[in-house]
Amino acid sequence: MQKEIIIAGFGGQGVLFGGQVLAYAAMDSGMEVTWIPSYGPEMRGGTANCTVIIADDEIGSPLVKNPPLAIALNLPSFDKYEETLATGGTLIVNQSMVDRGAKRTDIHVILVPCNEIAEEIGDKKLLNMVAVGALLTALPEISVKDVEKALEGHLPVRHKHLLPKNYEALKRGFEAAQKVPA
Amino acid sequence: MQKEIIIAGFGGQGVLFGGQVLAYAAMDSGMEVTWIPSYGPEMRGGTANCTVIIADDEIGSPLVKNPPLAIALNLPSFDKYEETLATGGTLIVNQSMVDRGAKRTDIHVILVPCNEIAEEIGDKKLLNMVAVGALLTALPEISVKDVEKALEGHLPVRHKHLLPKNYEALKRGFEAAQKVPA
Amino acid sequence: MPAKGWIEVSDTYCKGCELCLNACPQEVIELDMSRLTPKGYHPAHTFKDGCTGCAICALVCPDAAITVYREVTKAVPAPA
Amino acid sequence: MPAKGWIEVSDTYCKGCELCLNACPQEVIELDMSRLTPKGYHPAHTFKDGCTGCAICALVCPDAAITVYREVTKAVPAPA
Amino acid sequence: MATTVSNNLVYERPEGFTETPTHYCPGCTHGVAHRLVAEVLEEMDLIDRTIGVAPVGCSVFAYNYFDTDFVEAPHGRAPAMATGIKRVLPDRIVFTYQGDGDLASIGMGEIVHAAARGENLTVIFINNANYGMTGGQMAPTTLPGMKTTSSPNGRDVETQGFPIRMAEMLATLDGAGYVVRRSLHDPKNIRLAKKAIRMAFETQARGLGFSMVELLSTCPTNWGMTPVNSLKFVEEHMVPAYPLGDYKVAAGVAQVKV
Amino acid sequence: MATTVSNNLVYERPEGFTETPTHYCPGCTHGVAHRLVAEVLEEMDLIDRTIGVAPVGCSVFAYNYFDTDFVEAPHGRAPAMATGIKRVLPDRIVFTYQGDGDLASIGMGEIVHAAARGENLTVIFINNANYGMTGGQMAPTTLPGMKTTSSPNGRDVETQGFPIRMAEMLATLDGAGYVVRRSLHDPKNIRLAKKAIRMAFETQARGLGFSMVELLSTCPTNWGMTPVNSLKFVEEHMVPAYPLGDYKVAAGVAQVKV
Amino acid sequence: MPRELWKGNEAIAEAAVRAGLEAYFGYPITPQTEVLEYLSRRMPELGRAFVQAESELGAINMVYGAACTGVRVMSSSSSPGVSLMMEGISYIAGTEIPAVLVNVMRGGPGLGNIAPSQADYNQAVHGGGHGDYQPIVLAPSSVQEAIDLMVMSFDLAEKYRAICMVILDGSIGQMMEPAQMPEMRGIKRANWDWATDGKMGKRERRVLSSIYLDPIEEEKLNLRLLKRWKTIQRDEVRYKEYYLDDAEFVIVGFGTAGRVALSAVRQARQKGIRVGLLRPITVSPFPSEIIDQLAGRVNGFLVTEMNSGQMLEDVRLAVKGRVPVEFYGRMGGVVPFTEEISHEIKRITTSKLNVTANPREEWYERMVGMR
Amino acid sequence: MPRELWKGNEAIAEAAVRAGLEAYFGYPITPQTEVLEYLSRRMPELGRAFVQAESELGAINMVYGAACTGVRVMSSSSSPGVSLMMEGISYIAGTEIPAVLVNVMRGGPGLGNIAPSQADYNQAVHGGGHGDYQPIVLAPSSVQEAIDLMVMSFDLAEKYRAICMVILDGSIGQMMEPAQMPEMRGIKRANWDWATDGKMGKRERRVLSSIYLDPIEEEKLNLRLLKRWKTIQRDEVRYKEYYLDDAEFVIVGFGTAGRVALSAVRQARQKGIRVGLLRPITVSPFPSEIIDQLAGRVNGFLVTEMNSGQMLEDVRLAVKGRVPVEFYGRMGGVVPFTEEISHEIKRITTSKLNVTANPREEWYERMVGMR
Ligand SMILES: Cc1ncc(C[n+]2csc(CCOP(=O)(O)OP(=O)(O)O)c2C)c(N)n1
Ligand SMILES: Cc1ncc(C[n+]2csc(CCOP(=O)(O)OP(=O)(O)O)c2C)c(N)n1
Ligand code: SF4
Ligand code: SF4
Ligand code: SF4
Ligand code: SF4
Repeated sequence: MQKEIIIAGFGGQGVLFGGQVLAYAAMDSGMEVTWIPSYGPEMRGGTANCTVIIADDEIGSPLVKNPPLAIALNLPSFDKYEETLATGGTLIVNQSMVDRGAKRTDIHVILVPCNEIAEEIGDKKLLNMVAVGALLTALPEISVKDVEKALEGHLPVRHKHLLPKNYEALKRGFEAAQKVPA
Repeated sequence: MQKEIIIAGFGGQGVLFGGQVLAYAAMDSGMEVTWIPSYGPEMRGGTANCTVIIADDEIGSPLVKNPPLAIALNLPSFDKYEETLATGGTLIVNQSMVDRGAKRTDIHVILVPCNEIAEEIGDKKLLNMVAVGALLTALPEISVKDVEKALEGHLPVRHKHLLPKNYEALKRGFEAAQKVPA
Repeated sequence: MPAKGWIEVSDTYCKGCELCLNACPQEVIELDMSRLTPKGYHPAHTFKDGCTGCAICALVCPDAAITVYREVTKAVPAPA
Repeated sequence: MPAKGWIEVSDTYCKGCELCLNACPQEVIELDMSRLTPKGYHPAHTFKDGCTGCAICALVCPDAAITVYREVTKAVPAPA
Repeated sequence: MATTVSNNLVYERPEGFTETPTHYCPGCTHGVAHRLVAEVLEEMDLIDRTIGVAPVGCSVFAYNYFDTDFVEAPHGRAPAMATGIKRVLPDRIVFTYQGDGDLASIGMGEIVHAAARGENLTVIFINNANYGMTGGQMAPTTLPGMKTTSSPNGRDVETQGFPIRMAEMLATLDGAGYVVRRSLHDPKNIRLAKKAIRMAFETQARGLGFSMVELLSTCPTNWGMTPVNSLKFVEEHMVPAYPLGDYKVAAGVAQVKV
Repeated sequence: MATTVSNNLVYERPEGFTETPTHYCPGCTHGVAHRLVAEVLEEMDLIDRTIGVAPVGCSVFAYNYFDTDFVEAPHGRAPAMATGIKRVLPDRIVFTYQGDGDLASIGMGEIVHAAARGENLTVIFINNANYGMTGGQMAPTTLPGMKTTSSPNGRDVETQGFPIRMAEMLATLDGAGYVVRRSLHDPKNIRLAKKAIRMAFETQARGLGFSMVELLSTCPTNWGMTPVNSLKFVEEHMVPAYPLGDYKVAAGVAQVKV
Repeated sequence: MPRELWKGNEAIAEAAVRAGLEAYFGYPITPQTEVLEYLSRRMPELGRAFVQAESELGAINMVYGAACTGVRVMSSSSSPGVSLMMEGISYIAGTEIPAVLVNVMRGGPGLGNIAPSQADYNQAVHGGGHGDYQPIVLAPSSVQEAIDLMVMSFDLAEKYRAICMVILDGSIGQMMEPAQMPEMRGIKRANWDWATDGKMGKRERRVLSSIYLDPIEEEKLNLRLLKRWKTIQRDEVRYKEYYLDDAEFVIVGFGTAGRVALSAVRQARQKGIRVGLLRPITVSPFPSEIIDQLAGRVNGFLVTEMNSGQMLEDVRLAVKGRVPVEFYGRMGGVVPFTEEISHEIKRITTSKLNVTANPREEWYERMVGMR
Repeated sequence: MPRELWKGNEAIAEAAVRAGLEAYFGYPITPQTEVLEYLSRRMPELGRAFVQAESELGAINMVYGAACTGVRVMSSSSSPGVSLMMEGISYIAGTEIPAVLVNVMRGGPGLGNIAPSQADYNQAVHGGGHGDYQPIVLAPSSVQEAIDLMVMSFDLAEKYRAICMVILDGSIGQMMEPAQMPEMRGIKRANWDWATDGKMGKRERRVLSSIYLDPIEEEKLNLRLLKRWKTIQRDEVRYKEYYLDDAEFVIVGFGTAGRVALSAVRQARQKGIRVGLLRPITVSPFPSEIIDQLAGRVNGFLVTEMNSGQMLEDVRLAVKGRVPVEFYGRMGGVVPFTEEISHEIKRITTSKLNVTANPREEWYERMVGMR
């Protein structure tokens, strides 16, 4: 088994941490995993993205051209990854930041209003966790529980008090994604 | 034709210039020539030497292991080059600075009291020219005249007034060498 | 009566750093929270009268985003 | 009566630079033109009496070639 | 008695600039320094014969913003490159624009010797007490106790050394014609900074030797402060550690009136 | 009344030295500087825990003459090498011995930063106004108008720059504990030089930071003078250009009595 | 030790600490800076030496000095910074002392960019400094391997009194992977018979230098270095083989290029194409012997690098024209995608290859053709 | 022009002046110092720029700056000093501007000594700086050739907007030979369309830099450099042949090693041994093609260098294992005598050679055997 995931958005939307949480969850459940950020030019301001690969065997290329799974937290990322996503793949899109629906029909585009949900929960910052939760509907190898454990294990102590809200964000994202007719 | 000459002695005995004069003479008479000094470690204080090669064709190695011709202006150089001189070669030795005669019998060792002769002429510094003059007896390719012309042509202007004495030094050296039974 | 002036803030250059509002002696500049520049910043603008065209905002602006004008009033004799 | 002293100049180290003779207040040092050191220098030596053992030569010697001694005279009571 | 009303342009973007918006973080006073240089070049009508030398640092892209020829130097070597240019084109105006890591750390040898040789160059030296471009590491100019990504517990002078005051140090060199320190933290000081930059270019234009203007500047991003608070930090902490003033004004330069 | 006569040894070659005769030209005061360092190390009983750092220059073979551990640095980098040694062996005594090409030209960055960091090192800096080892080229310290093999018409300050006064320059740095200039041209000054070298090592032994003694020295060979005339040249031309004195004596150091 | 998620740069920093690193001297440069930043916190908290040097030139000479005392010391940088270390590296080699260096390579030449690259291979392997010397060069392709090689680098450097350089392309420095740290080794100072750490009343004085004024003496040093190198070539060559047993074609790639190649090889295997991968772990000493053997039995090689074909020449030297050696490289910070290598595998396994052609020039033509 | 007796170092200095050198930046170092000393007098007397830089690092960046204005500029140094130029060299290559450099090589590694050496071949030819770039490298073997190549170096550098480095072993810098100087070319400033010499009201602004933040753009630069390199390889290879027509064995050597080989070849010819000499004049681009051809018809090669076998690998790459390639080198500043090469010629022409053996290792064994 090997699955590639790209998470993309503006800097500040928690793109990199979102990916790390998945990486931790995969590692804790004994899988191989790689996490690699886009660094350099794009770093300051602009968009950020990271690629997470999970597998049960030694991982080769840490980058992927046509990922089967992706999260687009803003419009530029939606445009970019709707194009490159592998046929049959699933793209989680942050509905709150895009003003259009899917163009391609050979992939599953799941629109989730991450900002709104996060604000309902009471912490704008958690939009990345909402998206991750949504992604899990297309990633059976990792359960919501796994991610919760990962958060518990790896969230910096000073943020531990935020755990419950993180759990809720995951749950709400997962549910929202399920509701969407595939 | 190719002939290799090594001139050796203490720094200050005019070793390098002695070699250059031969090089100029060879060049002016249309031959190929190389002049290469020992540089570096030996430079400060200690002994100096240079290798002059004259030939009528492109010259290969600028250095030589067993020269057919050499001038030794002091004892260490006498010791060194009596050993390495090629069989049948000629070694001009500055008698004024050595306290022994030749050991090898398969080479011509010509002892010339260069210091004394130079002092007789009235310029200690000219001992190198005396030795060069002596060497010419074994170097038919270059005549005393050639060397005189070379001196005339290449001696720095401020030293031009020394030309006559230089000529004399050459002559006296040449004669002294001829007197020595070969 | 104080000189009257006004400023134009370029959307291309303004990064909403707030240095101009901090420097403006008349305190007539604020960020326009209702708009985003193409680069995604809330640009500065004058939100009330009182700009004297002193150009201090332009002096402190790191992005040379501000153009400053001043109205000049000249007396002319009334026609006979 | 001035202190009496003398120096030893090492042939291994002396380079005949003349700094000691230049510095010697008693002017009792010169180069020994009759001798050459193994390195071919004329070494310094005292050529007349008068060395007080002030060690100024040693102080200026770049090659630490000079050892300086001074004679110390003590009065002792004559035997009864 | 009637009045007519006409409009005067009081200030607009200097011609010394290209159209390109800078890549600097919002509120970074690198931008102010750029603007002042552009204004001075315009006022002295030097744009056409100026060649700039960009450093490696946040101002690595300075060449995109000034409407003059530009070259981009290896980290710290701008004064050497500028020397090469000026020696073959003595009638051109050559300036370097360098950060404190570039000039005071890796480039120490080049700046000191350019000054000692009295190279007829102008140096704009941005002292923001840290390495901005690489993410806020300690610079030779970082204040004692100041936290940076390479002095996580605050700069410990015992093990990490003391701040270097470049203007004071270069002022000891006979080749230096005009060496001063100014700050960019408020309108008054910005005006003084511009005057100094003008003087520096006048020094070069008149062939009076090496000129450098050290400018106390902000790095809101790596200081982790708002641009406005960064200005306060400069005023309250940097100015006391780096006193503003003229450290070397050679006789010839003193006579220049601007 | 009778007298007994006994002999006292007044002076002998210091134990800090090995047996090896130096390779320096006759009368070169590099030798005096060496001797003073050796005497001080002996008097302070430091020979056993001292590690010296030789430069590239005529003193490249310094490691042959001192009876201590020694390393040989790339040209100009001795202060960096010394920093590396001292940081891992803080209880050792580490000193560099550098010429003016080594320290003031190619090694400018390293010496300034070692001083700025307040590295607990001692630097013996030989200022002989030229590059001795390579045959007498111009150094940053060459006097204006002085002829060298790379300033054949005499150093032209307009194109070849002005002399750098290292002691004055390094004294501007807070990390510097003891920075002075002395001369080796006569007995009195040699005594003062030794005192200063003693103070420099005391500074290090007490952990009071960076110490440097700049010594005006001769180069008879490349100056083309006799050793004696070279001393006169130092007195008449170098001392005026490089005033002797204490340029930085940190509070802690001032209290040290030797 | 449990598996933790480590970022490459921080992993090698911690690995060095656990291997007994006593002093770090460095200067910030992307994409290596995290090594310096990590150690700026970690070293002082262990009471070990950390100095942010004034420059890479300062850093390498601080390393040189500290290394002379016999302790474990390192510096790290990225391409332009490493170029500034060339004089110092040559001195360290000529002084025969151990030192560990890390180069997290970025796009070049010049200032270039900060994207991942392998274009400093020649500089590292074939001697960017002056004179005859050869450093040991290790090229990890994962965070775990970077940790293991980092630890090994200190042992190798000490064993051979040589420079050991670990070269990572930027992506390995920036990526996170699960990895296990070794136990903390702690400081144990071997007392070397060469270290200049002060006589301390225990021994004769020692001198460390790279001067041999007499050419004959210098030549003896050169021969000494060559002697060590022969042992290193015999004992220290490391590489990893993938699917080589029945391979008809062999891909050779190190670091990230090797990883990407692995993905392509797997895909090819699924299609039944008999291709294997040889991933050099030590690029110096270079695994010439195994390549020599393979050349005897396979139909061809494909060298893939993130440069214009530097290791390629070492492969060709080993193959000696017996079978075709093809090349595929991306430059300037571009990381190839698996698809690109797969495409190359298809090409070499289906088209008729020319043994005599120059692989670099053929590749160049394809590259410009692409555009 | 009459033949004059010129010392190598002064000859290249004067040759550069006659080729229109407008600015020299350098730092003293033996055995190159005479170049700097000569120009410190000559350049000012012609009203041209001479600066004794604070260091080689300063010098190379002054060259970089002056080169950006499009004038003819150079620096010269020797091994350790050249190592300090590696960052600058990489920047200049990445900026695509012409610059001329001279390396009068000495014994290394490290401080080593000042005797003649060829041990910086790899550094010069295979890129001592970071990133992918290739300088043109010329290796004269006589004073006259040094003069001619010095003049040519400026033309080549400008023609290809590349670095042209002239490498001399110390003996060529120190020796005197009769030679002819070219006519004085005088200064004529080509107005290049890339030079940053100030707009002066005549044109749009220009920028020169080596940054390409976007890897794809950097890769385009790399391809541009490769394109030029292909032309250079096609048009600029230079070498000299001696007695090759009927040769059964070919000696390959450059610079002084090549001269010494010539003497040995002559001696061998007198004995009727059919051996010839190929003396590369451009070591980069390397004369691989002629070697490739020769490999098709001769019985073997002997590479001789004043290093541990650096050019050797380039010869082996061209020979591709078809015939034996043997090696003889002296290191650390030792210049081989004719007798040594003659002895090697005897060995290779009389003993059975092994195609598969590694010439460097065989040579090493013979060297240590000798002692
Ligand atoms: C030789 C070399 N070393 C290190 C770097 C990495 N680097 C780029 S910018 C920089 C420091 C910039 O700081 P500063 O000069 O203070 O300018 P700022 O970014 O603060 O304006 C460093 C270390 C480099 N590019 N080259
Ligand atoms: C990198 C490098 N550049 C240049 C040299 C050549 N070099 C050796 S010593 C020296 C200068 C020595 O002068 P100084 O430091 O004043 O010491 P002195 O010989 O006068 O005592 C130079 C330039 C070198 N060895 N290494
Ligand atoms: S100072 Fe300039 S950039 Fe900042 S908010 Fe005002 S106008 Fe915008
Ligand atoms: S000072 Fe020393 S070296 Fe010089 S002459 Fe006197 S004893 Fe000899
Ligand atoms: S990082 Fe700092 S110095 Fe750089 S642009 Fe941003 S604020 Fe300015
Ligand atoms: S060259 Fe000068 S400095 Fe060097 S040893 Fe001789 S006199 Fe002393």
